[in-house]
Order: sequence, then structure tokens, then C-alpha cells
Amino acid sequence: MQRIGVFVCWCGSNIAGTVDVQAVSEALKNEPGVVYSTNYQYMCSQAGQDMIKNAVKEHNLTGIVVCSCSPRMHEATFRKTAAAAGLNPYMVEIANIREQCSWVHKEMPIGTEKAIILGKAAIAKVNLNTPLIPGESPVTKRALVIGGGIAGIQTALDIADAGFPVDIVEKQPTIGGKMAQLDKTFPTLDCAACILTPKMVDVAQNDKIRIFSYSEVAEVGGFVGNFDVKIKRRARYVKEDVCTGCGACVEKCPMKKVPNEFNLGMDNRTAIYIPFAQAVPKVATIDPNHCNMLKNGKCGLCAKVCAAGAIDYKQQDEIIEEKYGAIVVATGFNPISMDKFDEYAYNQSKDVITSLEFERLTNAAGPTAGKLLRPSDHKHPHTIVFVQCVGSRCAACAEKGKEYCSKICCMYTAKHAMLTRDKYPDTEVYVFYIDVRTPGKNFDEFYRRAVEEYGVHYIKGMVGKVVPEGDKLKVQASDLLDNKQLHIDADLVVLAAAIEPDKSARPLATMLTASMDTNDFFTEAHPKLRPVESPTAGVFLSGTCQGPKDIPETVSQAGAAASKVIGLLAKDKLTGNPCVANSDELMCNGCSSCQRVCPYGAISYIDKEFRMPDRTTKIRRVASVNPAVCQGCGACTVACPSGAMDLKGFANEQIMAEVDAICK
Amino acid sequence: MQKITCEQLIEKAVALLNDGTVSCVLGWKKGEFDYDITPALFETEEELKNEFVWNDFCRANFSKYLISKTAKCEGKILVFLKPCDTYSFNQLLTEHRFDREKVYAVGIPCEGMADIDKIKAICGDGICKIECGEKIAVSTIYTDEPTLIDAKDVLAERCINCKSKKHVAYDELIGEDGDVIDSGRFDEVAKLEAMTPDERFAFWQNELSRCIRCNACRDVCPACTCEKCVFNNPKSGVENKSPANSFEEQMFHIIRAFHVAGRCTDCGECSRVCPQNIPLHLLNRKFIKDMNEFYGEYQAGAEVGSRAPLVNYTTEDLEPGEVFDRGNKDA
Amino acid sequence: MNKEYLRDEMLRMSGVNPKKCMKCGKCSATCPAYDEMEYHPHQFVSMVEKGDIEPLMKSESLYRCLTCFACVDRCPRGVEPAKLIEAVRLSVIRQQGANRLKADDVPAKLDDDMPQQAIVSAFRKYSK
Amino acid sequence: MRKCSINAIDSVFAKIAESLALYLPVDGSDGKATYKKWENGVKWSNALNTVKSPKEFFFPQTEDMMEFKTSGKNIEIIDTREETEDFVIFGVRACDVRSFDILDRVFLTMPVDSYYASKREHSIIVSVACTKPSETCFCKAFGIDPAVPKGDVTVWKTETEIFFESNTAKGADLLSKIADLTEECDNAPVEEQKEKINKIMAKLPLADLKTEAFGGGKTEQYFDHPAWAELSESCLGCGTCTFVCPTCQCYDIKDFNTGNGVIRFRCWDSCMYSEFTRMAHGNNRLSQKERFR
Amino acid sequence: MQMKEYKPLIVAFCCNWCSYAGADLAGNNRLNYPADVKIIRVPCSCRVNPMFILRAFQKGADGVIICGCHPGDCHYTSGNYYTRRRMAALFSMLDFLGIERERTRVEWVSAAEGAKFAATMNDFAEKVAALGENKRLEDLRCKK
Repeated sequence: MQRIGVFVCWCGSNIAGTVDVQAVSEALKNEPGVVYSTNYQYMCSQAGQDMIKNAVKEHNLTGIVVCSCSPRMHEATFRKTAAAAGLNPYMVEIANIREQCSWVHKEMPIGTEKAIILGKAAIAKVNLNTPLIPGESPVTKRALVIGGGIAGIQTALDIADAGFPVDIVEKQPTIGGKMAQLDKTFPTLDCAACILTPKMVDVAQNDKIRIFSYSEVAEVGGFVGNFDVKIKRRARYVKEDVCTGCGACVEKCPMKKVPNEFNLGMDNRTAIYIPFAQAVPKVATIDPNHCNMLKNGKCGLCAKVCAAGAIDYKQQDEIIEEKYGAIVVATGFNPISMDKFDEYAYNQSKDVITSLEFERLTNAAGPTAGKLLRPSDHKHPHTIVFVQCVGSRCAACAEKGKEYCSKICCMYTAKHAMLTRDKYPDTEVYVFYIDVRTPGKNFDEFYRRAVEEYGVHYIKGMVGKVVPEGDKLKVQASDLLDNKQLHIDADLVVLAAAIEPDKSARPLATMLTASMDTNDFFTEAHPKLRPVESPTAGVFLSGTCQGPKDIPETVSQAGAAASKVIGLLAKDKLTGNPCVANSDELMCNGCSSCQRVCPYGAISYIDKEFRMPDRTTKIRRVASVNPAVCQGCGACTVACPSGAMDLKGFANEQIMAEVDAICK
Repeated sequence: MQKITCEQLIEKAVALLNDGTVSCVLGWKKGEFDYDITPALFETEEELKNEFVWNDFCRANFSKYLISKTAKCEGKILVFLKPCDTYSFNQLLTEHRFDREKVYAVGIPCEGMADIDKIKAICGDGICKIECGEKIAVSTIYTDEPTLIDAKDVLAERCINCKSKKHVAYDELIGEDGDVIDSGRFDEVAKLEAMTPDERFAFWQNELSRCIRCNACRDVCPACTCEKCVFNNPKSGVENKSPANSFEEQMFHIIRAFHVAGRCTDCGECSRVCPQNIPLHLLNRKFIKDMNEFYGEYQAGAEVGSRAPLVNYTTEDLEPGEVFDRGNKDA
Repeated sequence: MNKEYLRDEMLRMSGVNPKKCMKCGKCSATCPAYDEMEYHPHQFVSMVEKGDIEPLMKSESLYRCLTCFACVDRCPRGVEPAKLIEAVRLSVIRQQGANRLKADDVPAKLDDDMPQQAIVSAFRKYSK
Repeated sequence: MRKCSINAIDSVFAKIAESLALYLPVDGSDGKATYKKWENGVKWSNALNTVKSPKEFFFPQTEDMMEFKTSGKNIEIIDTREETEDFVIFGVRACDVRSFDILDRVFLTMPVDSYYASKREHSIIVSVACTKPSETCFCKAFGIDPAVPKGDVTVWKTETEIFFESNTAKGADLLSKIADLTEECDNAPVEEQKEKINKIMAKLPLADLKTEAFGGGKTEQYFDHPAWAELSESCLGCGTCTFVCPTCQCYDIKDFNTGNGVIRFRCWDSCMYSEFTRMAHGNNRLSQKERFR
Repeated sequence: MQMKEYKPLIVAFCCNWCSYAGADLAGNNRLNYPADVKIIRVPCSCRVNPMFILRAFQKGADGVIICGCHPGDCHYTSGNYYTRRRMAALFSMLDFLGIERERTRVEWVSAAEGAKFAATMNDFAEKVAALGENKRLEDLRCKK
């Protein structure tokens, strides 16, 4: 039998105003198991907590019921109080007589009566509480970062800096991601490569960091602290540890007409290639779809010219298995396809381009060596129209665009407009906008400079259609402030395409059992208070996989994710939530119903030997819950017909006792 | 009359026993009377030849016996499965209740089983002999001549509404396989659904009040294979040995039906064994019918490893409040 | 007439929710009859929302709209301005004697370049 | 011996029901008979017997024994027994009448079960002779004469008439209540029926069943007989046999928390259940074979 | 015609993450609902076993309502989807047995929907009160 202490809080007049606290503590005195009952002005105050601690000692209490505000408010507080008094923290139950009683009922007798019943229910439950001890599991002190863009790079560097080994898995042949393709970065206009490439080099040189480039995550098992991950290293037909990145093979490769994805297809590369000069790892990769040697066994030039002997046409995909304590998702974004936007003639004219293509066109390492030339005729464009919100804030058609704001377009468009006017003052630049959104340090000033100092024409309105006519692009647009329809003959139209999560994110989320929103962005554990954690324990979010963000934001989130990972890896053991499911092996018949409803894959089956009553033994398949993975939802408990599966802290008996107490 | 003869089955069993494929045979044997055929385990050719029976009274579904028998038997067990039994067989495999490797399943066609109550209604009590041939010949101590009854006239309810003559699991099939039948098994449920709630309540009170909680329905049920039933477990909070009142009668049957929902293959054993003739199968069929209508057709046991509706979901499922709207529409 | 009543009537007839509009102006940007119109598609949306229906009812713009549905197709928020214009137009021509195009007027308007369909559709659009 | 026309039986029932609660087998919607209280319109079943035996009148499936009420930390014990009114069980078959003797031996020997005793005292049993025993009948093996059942009153039913004979003072008292509706008669038709029944009994499949093999010192000899294993092989342990058995008298005592107090009640138990007689150390019947035996 | 003002007894199972928080919000905003509603906190609506519901009716409840996160918003990703199926099946079965439909309900209430919580409870209590005492799923022993 428990020895229960009941503590009724007045919460000033918040509770005492509508509930006769004295009557409540008196009434609860006589409940089974209760040996002490009192009330006090503020139970959560230091004095109140001391009162509880003293009562525990004086009356040898084994359980505590606090009738106070919502457990969502102070359950943790009173659990700590109990622990300080030497009780198991899970021997505390809260009767919510504020939010769900005194605040919603006006009359004292009614409030008091209900408070007593709620108190009785809590007492009935505590009577059946058992001390719970959180399970412990060891932590593999190694982190996995999926995605090698700026988010992944920053996270990996920060984790490695704290002394933990990190692996980066990047599906491209090099890390760097989207930022490597950018020219300048807003609002300070530093060159992207100048600030990114040193970080890439840091990654390459950090002995705590391993890069699996040209690789993908194939399988994820295990749970927080103990993930088992299979990484598929795709065959790049070049021995990574032998290749010096000299580029002789690239020079000699006869297959020179392969669209260069790094420049978004605006120029060509060879079949064996290094994506860009500062690639990390700086290793050549053979594109099997275009290499003659791999396709029909004729050529082999690269192998001949490779002094290091790094070429290996027989290389196979390889699966690497590794254990990790934490996983960071940094899968990034892509601009959406423009195929559905016929009105902008993207597929009809080479001179209608996306902003990312514009970045390459202005980049010194790009297809035009940094000169702004039209893709169609390589002439200098004199009139450029930028269209904002192409596919962003588009609620009309899910296939066409995205309902959300892509967040970065306003700023990069201002940057593009400004830089164009700076380098080519003879160019007329029009920006059509719905709203200009520039929250951020020095952002609005930046945009205003584009207008005021650089003379960019910002027009409130939208482009309705673009029609290629001769070497011009006929742009028809509205100017809402002048209430006019504009017709502009442009040389180049730049579309600020909405961004969307990378296509690899969805299958990855399934592997990780991490949740996603309808737009395929990863969901954070709490939108405000836990923004870099996924609801799945041990999985963290970095960068645009969680939602659109710019570079400074991505980097700060990457750092935040790293600090969460470091916090996790710094622990030798993980203590879990002790309110987890538990299977009574004697009753379990191994039917697998529970396993099917478990959202976390926390239930597995083992063959266990039982001694039967007639002294024989029998081997039976029974469910076994991994307490480190179980989050305690209880779905399994109802799926289980025999009642073998129960939930600690919310056991069948406990809930029934509450029902009984309420229904007296 | 059954299409397969008893001799055919004995011959098959003896052959498999003698060539070592199996070490014992789960089959039927005559009980105290000609109509109460009971399940039995045969280990020798002699036992088989003397005692094995196959006729219109071999009603028992052997699937559930496999759980205890496979655990006990050294070698493989030969089991004869009627089409409806194969569904239970598969369902138990889905739930990992016995080792498939330890069973040699022979599918046998079934023309439906006779209901002894229906026979007694025709020829009265005092049955001393029954012979199954073209017709069922029933001799009683009160009549001089045996009464000849057409098996079709005394089919058990579950056989009249047979859902399938197709075997969904077997190692070997004797005779021809049949098809899944579009039966009227939900008609009775629909009739009840069409009643007013008061009528339904009265109907079930009349039925369930007769329950003596002998647990026969549960103990025969191939879906009720818990190591310990919640109703036997004092810790579950619902344990009771006898129903004290109408509430407990209802609770037992609601919870039991809920626990087997999505797992019940509609084999009808529960109603067959009920000493009080309570139409328990209607509760199970209600769940099956509902789930078919709410979540798409699902037949438990049709394939091994299928995911039952209650351990599955889609994001577009109907809301609990909507089940009644549908009901009204249908009515 | 009561502004609110008129507005609700327009919304009911068109099934359009002008509150969805984010005032981007793409409807007017895309409109081929823009310059012919006194009130432009985006104005229809905002004026209907405010209940300023009477000026719209009096405006020739109603008959300048080609009902080409470009605005409906391009609108990123699915507002469907053309349907609003249609609703206002209908509310005008449904009034007694307000048919825009009477059967008697048709022969005079015929010319060889005009496709038959245009006549038929105009007749449908402009009379009750 | 007295008799009445078969058509008059309902008025006989009505007469008895005037002063006593009268229970008799009635056909249910499922075609099975159960004991029900007589009231106008209720018809006596022709069925051979009811599913549940009339032992339930004295030893109900569940029976409240007492109640505890707590207020604060005090416990009050309430005796929930109520004085039983006199009642008549009409139409009990010979075998069931005999079962009462066996139950009496258990419940009425010291210590007397007062719950049982009180109901037994207030009962008047009207038995009825069997005319059409079933193939499952074997009463002769236990020395029961289905043609002359015991009880306070014995009834024979022919095609046209009902014959009454009292065996006890209680029975005579009952017959006097219906004296107006019955007439004195000779017992020739009854004798004729007895003879007929005895002939049928000889033809029953289980007519030759003997019980000599059991009892006395022979139990041990049969205790380890292989037949137990064979017979229990197909037993599912459902317990139906014990619940319909007229002589099974095992019960369990349990508490039920109503929220306002605790009701202590007893309910039938069955030796076929795995939980039966489970004790702290475990169970002394380890498998279904032991339970079946 | 009511003899005495009849007060129904209502048990509300609320999931910890959404509906319980929604109830807290109703409290924060001082939104009234009948004191007849007593809340039991469960981690997720999928923790609610049909046995709990029957138990509540047995012990004298007149109505039972289960509240959880909106479909798609479950803290445990899929718990409420199972709740939805289980309760749909259970309610349909209770209806089949002739138990009044309005005695049971499932409602999705988010942590932000304090007003919805209060409105739901008011409505449910009203509907249950209109049905009167629970007679069809009662255990008379518990009504002494």
C-alpha cells in the first residue's frame, strides 16, 4: 500500500477563488492510501516545494498528488521536488484543478466537487504507480551528416571541432552544394566561392571528417545513439585514394558534349570530369551514361593518360556499414521545374532563365566566364526583366507551384539587379514584385540601395506573359500602382523560381521514420523551441531541408544542429523516457499486431524459452520493446488483444482506476 | 454428400505416414454418437483405418489445434483442411502462431456440413444411427425406418452462407478447387442494421442474456489464441468467470469481437459451439462488413502476412462520426 | 442598393472568394483586353470585395472582358477573376430590359471576318 | 393420484402462481428451453430438458454474498441476503431431481451453506416423468428411474391428461391448492406410461452404461489410464460441460468494486479452466489432461 | 419533463499533446464548459482502449468522448489514425447492439483550439443530457 501525500495548491486566488481548497484537502484525506493532506498558497514556490519535501520525510510518503495547475506546467517541477526528497519522480501525479477546473467553472460548490473528483482520480492512479527508471543505452560517438552543402559542411565542421568523428554523405561527386554555384552573396556581396571553398578545404583536411561523395544512404536501422546505417558508394570508376585530381584525363577525354550540370546545362563537360576547380574531394568521376569505354568498351584513353593509375573501369557500387549516434539531415533544396509555367516561355526561349542560371551566367567560373551574355546569341542584354514569386505563394495549383514563400528570392533578385546595374550601367533592369520581403539584418537597406543608388525599376505587379518575338522577349505585365498594363521588349527574362526540398528527402524521411510536412520539408520537433530536431530522436535538421532559408540562417541552424549533436554525443549513455511500452512475455503470443502499429519500429520479436507449468520447456515468439526507441504513444497496447502490451506510467490498470474514481 | 470419400483420405494419410512425410495425422474420429465427430490425432496406419472418419459431420476447424500439436509433435503433422479452414490456417500463420514447416496441409473440398439441430427438428430425438450417403439416413429409437434427409436441407448456417470453396493454403489438394463465393453472409447483419436502435437492443438483449459464459466461443475460436485471455487475467480489470449482469454479457462479446476484428476469418465456429445458440457470428460479420465498407474489401486469412484494417490506416479514412451517416444512407 | 447585399450576391453567384487574392496583379498582367477596360481584372476583385459593385455594373468593362479565362488560368491563388466579372455582368443583364445584345441587333453586327461562334457566344453572354 | 385435462394446465399454473412464484421450462427464440417465471401466456415447453439445469435456482451462476461499504477508513459489512419467497419449480426431470440430492450433500452438510439452504427450503419441486428420452440419456446407469422422478410432486404427462402425485407434505400442500382444478383418478394410464418408458430406456444407445468400474478403491487404477490423454486431446477447456452439468458445484468467490463499495459475490467456476484452483505456488492441475480427468 | 435537473457524467480522454493542451487553453481563456466533463490524460488518443470506454459506461458514465490531435498532426505521427479506425469500428458496433450513438464521440482538438474544446464539451454534454441516463450499457451494481 502506498503512503500518499496530497498537496492542494491555491495558486493565489486562481484556484482558491473558485475551489474551496480546504474542503478539497479535507475530503481527500480519507481516500485509500492517503496519509497526509494539506493545502498551500503556492505549491510551486520554494516554500511549497520544501513543504512537500518535509512531508515526504515526516510521513514516509511513497507517492505524491499535487492538485494544482496543468501537469504540462509544473509536472516536471514537482517530479524534481520528489526526486530531491528521495522519491522516484514518477511517483508524482498532478490533478489539474486550475486550467480544467477553477478556471472553467464559476461556482464554488461545483468547482470544489469537481476538484475533489479529479484529486481522487489522481490518488487512484498514484496508488498503482510504480517507480520508473529511465532506460539507458550507450551512444556511438560518431555523427552522420546527410548532404554536403553549406549546411552539412558547417554542421560537420562544428561537430568535428568538438572532437567527434563525422561522416558526410553527398550524392554529387563533390561537396559544396548550391552555394558553390552562386556568384556573390547578399547583403554583403562577398564572393560565394571565396567564403565557401576554404570551408570545403577545412572539411577535406579535418581528420575527424570523412567524406563519402557520390554516395547515398541506402538503409537506416537502430535508434538514437545507435543508428546502423548502410551507405551506398556509387562506382565513380576512379580510385579516390589514388587520383591526384591533375585533370589530364579530363583534357584527353574525347566525349566532350555532355551537358554540364554544374552550369545547369549551359555548357558542356567531358565524360570523365571534375565538377569544378575547387571540388572536394578533387577527384575525377566517370559518367557511365556517356563514357564510351563503359558503354561499349571502346576508348580507355583516360586510363592511358592517368599517371597515377587511378582509373578502374571495373569498379562496383560498394555498401559501407557504419554505426552512428546521431544523424543530421542536410539534404537541401532545388529550384522547382519551370515546365508548367508556359506563360513565361521558359521552354521556348533560351533567354528566359532561372535565377540560379543567372548566377552561373555572372560567375567568373561559369559558362561565359562571368560576362553577362544571353544564352541564345551570346549578346549583351540591354533590357532585363526579373520576375519574382514564380511558383512561390502559389495556392492555385499544387502541380504548378508551392504555397509557401521561398524566402530568398527577394534578396537574390535585388542582388542580381544591383550587380547588373553596377557592371553594366547601360542595362535597364525591371523587377516585378508582389511584395518585397526583406526582414533581416541590412536586408532592407540592401534592397533600397538597388532602387535608390542603382536605379533598378521595381514595379509592383506581375508579369502575365512572355512571348519570344524575333530576338526580343515581349513581356506583358501589370503596374498596379499606376494601374497600367506594361509591355516591355526584353532581352533576358530571369525567373525567381520557387525552391523545393530535394527529391531524395522523402525516401530518406521514410528510412529515418522522420516526419515531413505536405511540402516534403522535414518537420521540426517543435516549431519554436526545438527547431533543429526532428521528432524522431537522434535525427537533426540542418538547412533548407527544414524550410526555405538563406545562407546566414542556414549556417546558424547548422551550428545549432551541431551543438545538439555534440550534446548528444557527449553523453556516454542516453537516458530515455521511462513511460514506454512493455510486453509481458508470459502473456504475449507473438501475433505481431503491435509491431504493425508501432510508428517507431521499436518492437521486435525474439524466440524465448519458457518453463511450462508441467515442467517442460517451450520456445515461443514474443514481442520485445526497445525502450530507447519507444516514444510511449501506446498504439501497441490497444492493438494487443491479450493485454500483454502495456504502457508504463499509463498502464491499463492506472487508467481504469482513474475511470473508476471519476465515475463514482 | 461429400465429393471426396473417407477412403481416399485414409489412403492419402496412410501413404504420407508410411513414406515418412508426416509423423502424425490430425483428423476426425467418431465420438459417442454418429454426429459428434471429434478431432483426433492419429499416429498409426491401424488407427487411421479403424477410426478415421470423413462425412457431413466433420465440422471442426483444425487450424487452432495446430498451435499446440505442432509444438508437441516431433515430425510433420498432416492436416486436412476444408476451404474455410484454410483461411484460419493462413491467419494463424500471419500471426506466427505455428511453424509452417511442421505442417503438411492437404486441402479437401467440402460440400457443406450438416447441422444436427436441423436434423433433430426433422426426425426428432433419440438418434441411434446416422449413415451419410447420397442422403443422410437417420435412425432413431422411436422409428422403425431410417429417415432420409437431403444434406442440402440441413446445412449449417455458415455453410449456407459459405464465403469460399477455394483453398487459400495447402501443400496438396485432393479433388478440385472451388471459387470464392459471393454469399449472402451479410444479409442478416444488414437486416439488423435496418432495424431501429431499440429493436436492435431488444434483439441483442434477448440473445446475449442467455450467455452462460462457458467461453466455448472463445476457446474454439482460431483467432482467440492468446496465452492468457484478458477475461481470465485478474490484472486486466475486465476479468470475470460468469457474467453478473447484462453489462458484463455485452462487454465480453463486444471486446471479444473487437479483439478478433480484422483477424476473424468468419469460420463460424463460435456460433456452432454455443450451447445457447447465440448467433455470435453476427457480431464478427458486422465488423467484417463495416471494415469492408469503410476501408475496402479485406478477407482475413486470404493471404499470409496481409495487414488487417485495424492495424493499418490511410490519411483519408472516414471519421468515427461518419459511420452513422453512412448507415443512414444505406438504410 | 445595399453594398453588402450586392457583394454577397456576387460571391454567391460566382463562387469566388476574393479574400484569397494577394494583390499580385498577374490577372491584369495577363489580360489581353486590359487597355480596353476601365476597370481591370484586379480591380474587379478588390472592388467586389469592398462592395463597390455599382460602378462596376455601370462600367463598359463588363463587355470588354473576352472571358478568355487567362486570368483564371494564371492566378497563383486560384481567385478566378473572370468568374467575378461574369457574375457582375449577369447581375446587370438579368435586370429588366438590360439585355446588352438583342436578337434584332445581331444582323447589323455581322461581318464576314467574324466567326459564327463569336456571335453565338456573345449572344449568350450579353443577354439573359 | 389426481389428474386434469391437458387443456387445463394453464389454469393450474395460474392457480399456483396466485400464491407462489412458479418457474417452468419455456421455449426460447432459438428453440432451446430455459426456466422462466410463469405469467399469463407463458407456455410449458415440450423439450426434453433445459440447457442450464435447475440447480441454478439454489446455486445461481452469480450470487451476491455481502457488501462492504467504506466511509473514510471504516468498513461496514452489509448482509445482502434477502428472505426468499416460496417458489415452485415445475417440470424438473428425474435426473435433475436426483442432482439436488448430490448438491445437498455438499451444501447442506456442515458447515451448511446458508445461501443454498434458504433457497432449498423455500422450494417446491414438481418433477415430470420422461416420455421421450434422447440418445444421450443414461440415467438408468445411476439408478434413476425416469418414469418415476422424485420431488415434492411427480407429474406424468400423456397425450390428453396430466397426472399428479404428491410425495411430501409440501407436495400435498401444493396439490391441495389446485384441488379444484384436478380430480382423483386411478393410476392405470401412468402405469402404462411407465412400462413404455422402460422399454424405450432399454433401447437407448447408452442403456448398457455401467458405473461399476468407478468408485471405491478403483479410482487409482484408472487414474493413469491412457484414455484420459486420448479423451482430453480434443478438449478445448471451454467449461461448457461443467456449466450445464446439474451436479457441478464448484464456485469462486470474488470482489467487485462498484465505486460505492465492494460487492463480494460467488460465481460458478469450472475445473476445466486453467485458472481453476490456482494457488500461490501455481496450479496442481498442469495440463488439460489433468483438468479433464 | 424532468424531475430533477439531470447531470450527465462525461469522461473525456484527451491526448497529452493536443487536446489536453487545448483544454488547458480553454482554461487559460476562461471558457466555460460543464463540470460534468472530467478529463483523463493519455499520451495519445491511440492509448484509449475500448475497454476503458466500456469500463466508464459500466461505472456510470453517460457519455465518453475521445479527443486527439487532428489527423496528420499526431505527436507520434500516426496514433490518431489508428484511433480513428478503432473508434469508427467500435462505435459502429455499439450502434449495432442498440446503444445510443450520441453517447460516444471522437473529436480532434489541437493545442490551439481552446474555444473548440469548450464548444465541443458544451455540445457533447448537451447531447448526452438529452439522452438521459445510460441504461443500455449500465451495471446496476454500480448504481446502488
